[in-house]
This record gives sequence, structure tokens and C-alpha cells, in this order.
Amino acid sequence: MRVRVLFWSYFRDLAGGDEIMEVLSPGATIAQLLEQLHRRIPRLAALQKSTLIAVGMDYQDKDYVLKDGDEVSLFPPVQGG
Amino acid sequence: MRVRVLFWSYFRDLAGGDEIMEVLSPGATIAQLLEQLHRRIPRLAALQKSTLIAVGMDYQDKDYVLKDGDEVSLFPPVQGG
Amino acid sequence: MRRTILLTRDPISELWGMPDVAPSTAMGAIVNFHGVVRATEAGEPIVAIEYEAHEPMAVHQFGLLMNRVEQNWPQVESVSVVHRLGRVEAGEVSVWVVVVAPHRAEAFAACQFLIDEMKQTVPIWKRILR
Amino acid sequence: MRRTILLTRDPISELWGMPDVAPSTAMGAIVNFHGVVRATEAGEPIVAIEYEAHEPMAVHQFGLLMNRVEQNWPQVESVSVVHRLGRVEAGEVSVWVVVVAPHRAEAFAACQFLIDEMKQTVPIWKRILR
Repeated sequence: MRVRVLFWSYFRDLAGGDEIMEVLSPGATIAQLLEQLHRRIPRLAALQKSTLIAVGMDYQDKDYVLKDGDEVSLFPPVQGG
Repeated sequence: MRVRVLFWSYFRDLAGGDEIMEVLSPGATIAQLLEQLHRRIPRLAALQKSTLIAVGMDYQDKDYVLKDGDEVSLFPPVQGG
Repeated sequence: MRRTILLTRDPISELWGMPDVAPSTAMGAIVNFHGVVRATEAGEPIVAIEYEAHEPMAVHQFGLLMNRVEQNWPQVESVSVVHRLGRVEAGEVSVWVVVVAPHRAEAFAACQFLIDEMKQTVPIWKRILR
Repeated sequence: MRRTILLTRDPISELWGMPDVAPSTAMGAIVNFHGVVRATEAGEPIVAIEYEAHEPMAVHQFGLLMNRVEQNWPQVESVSVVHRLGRVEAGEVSVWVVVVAPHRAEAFAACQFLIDEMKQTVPIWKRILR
């Protein structure tokens, strides 16, 4: 299955672009997605602890089970106001 | 000595007017002023516990020693806002 | 700390919004509070509230409260308070407070402090008109 | 509870003051908060802040926060939030929140809650421009 990963704020610079398409086995979790992604973009791995993760418009934990077509957003702590 | 006593809010209605002049012995305190005043206006005596007292523009306690020409304000709890 | 204290018999509804607080560039937070006369009081409909004040003492007591704001939150740049006197119709603004500060925590704290304390010490009284 | 959520690239300084919150006659308290871009950040001068948002998610997350406001303070009549995106010059308003409630306690509490929580959950980021 395929999920679209969107990078926001300075994660975009670290990832070298707005988004990336990842191919995963059915039933893969966000943790597995991140593992796969971090092999490709080690600079994001270093920021794991402060990374916020959303699927669509809602925050999700790393054990969230992804579905084909999901849109996953990765970003640093928010700073509105 | 003479002090001017001003009544505010519904104290004015109870006192039957805006102000009154009281004649006191030199060195009299607010407590003595009130005692004298309450004999004349018993309806104010009943509200003693919730009466606020100012001399000029500052709040004062009952043991405040009055001076000739002082302007004493008596009023119920304030309700601004 | 800049101060504005205004007791007015004119409606302040035209003034709703920002007063001329002119925040300096170090300021990051502006809190405005508008108190409005509700159309009911203790469940009973009301038409208006008549506000009376011991005016010089009220201005003086607002000044003392502003001294305390300055002591408690020295970074606050300005505090403004406008209070209506006389007849204020239901739906009209009776009191308006503006606090300008570098950060929101002190702006909110100072604004709430001023209003809470005003209701204890500033000689203003109301009479409900039904 | 009435809600307004607006992300805008236009300056909101013209809008300072009361938005069209149209309080009902049961409301007695209106709290406005304006957050302003300060001209310094961590002691260093700045020119502007560039705000970026995950826009649909930001609107959705503001909506979730407003659900929580409604649960916590059911008497709040309306909550409005306007947040600038793009380049906001020092001295300009970046965020504006208005809460209308019967009494000031819930108006202040709800307004502060919304701002505090926004800074935890609403996907907006800033980039300092020096």
C-alpha cells in the first residue's frame, strides 16, 4: 500500500521537499513508516522525540495502523500565536 | 470641630440627604462620629457591618482620628463593572 | 506604566475596539475586557442600570489599583479603564479595560486583577432600572 | 456556541476592536486578546515573522479546541479566532481571539484556554525574519 507523507515547517528543508510517497506492507503502523523513512532521511530521525504526527487532520500515535492512501503529516512542535 | 459627612448610593435615601455637618470634640475618632450619627439616623446603624468609610479619597478604619474640616464618606459595598 | 482613567456619561459603544494604547514594539499582548449590562439580573428582566460614583475618590482608587498593577507586573506598559456613569441601557458597555504587556500571562493577570479589585474598592454603585 | 475560525493573509490591524460578535442580551462579558509580533525575539531584533500552517488541519484543530471550550464552559455564547498567515511585520497583530460569555470568569478562562491549547495542537509554525 502507499501512503503520502507531508513535511511541514523546517522538516520540509530537512526532507528536501514538501512530500514523499512511501510503499508499505498492508497493516504497517506509523512506527514502521517512520523507521523506513528515517533510513532514507537520517536528519529526521534525530528529531524523532519532538516530531508531531497526524493522519489527515488528526494527531495519531506511532502504533496507529495505516491504510492505503493515508496522508501522514510530520512536523516540529507548533508555534501559533 | 466640624466634619462633613457625605452619604452615597442608598445611604443617601436612608439619611434623607446628600450630606450632614457633625460637631465633634477635638480628637474624636470615626467610631465616635458613627455613634453620634447613628443616634440621629438609626437606619444607618443597622447597616454598620457593611458600611465602607472614607476620609477624603482614602478608606479609613473606625479608629481613625478626625480633624476639623474632614470630609467623611459613608457608603454601602461598591458595585462597579 | 501609562495610565488612562476615564469616567464618562457618554456611551462608549462607539469606542469598542482598540483605544489609543499605541503599544511599543516590545509589546506582544493586548487584552481588552468589555463589561456589558445584561438584560436580566437575578432572573428578572431589567431595562438599564444607573451608575453613581464618588468621582474624585473613584479616580483616586483606580490610580491606587494601577500602582498595584505596576508593582505586581512591572512589565505592563499601559492600563486603561473607562467606566460609564449615569444610565446605561441593557446591551451597552458599562466598563472597558485594556492592558498592554510584553506577554499574555501578565496582560491577562493584570486585567483580571484590576476588575476584581475594582469591585472591592472603587466607589461606584448601581441601581437597577426595571 | 457560535464559532468563527479565520486564517488570513491580510493584515487584521484594521479589524482591531470588536468583531461582529453580536452578543445577545444575556451576555455580560467580552474578552478580546490580540497577540502582536514583538520587534525582538530572545534579545535580538526581528523584522517580521513568517507564519505557515497546515490549513485544513489548523481549522479542524481549532474546531476541536472550540468543542472543548463548549464542554468546559457551556455558557460561552461565541468564540472567534483570527490568525494571520504569511509575513507579519513587527508591530502587527498575528492572532486575535474574542470570547463572549455571561460573566467575566468564564470569558477570561475560555480565552486563555484557547490560546494556551492552540500553542500545543494547532499546526501553525513561525519563521523569524531578521
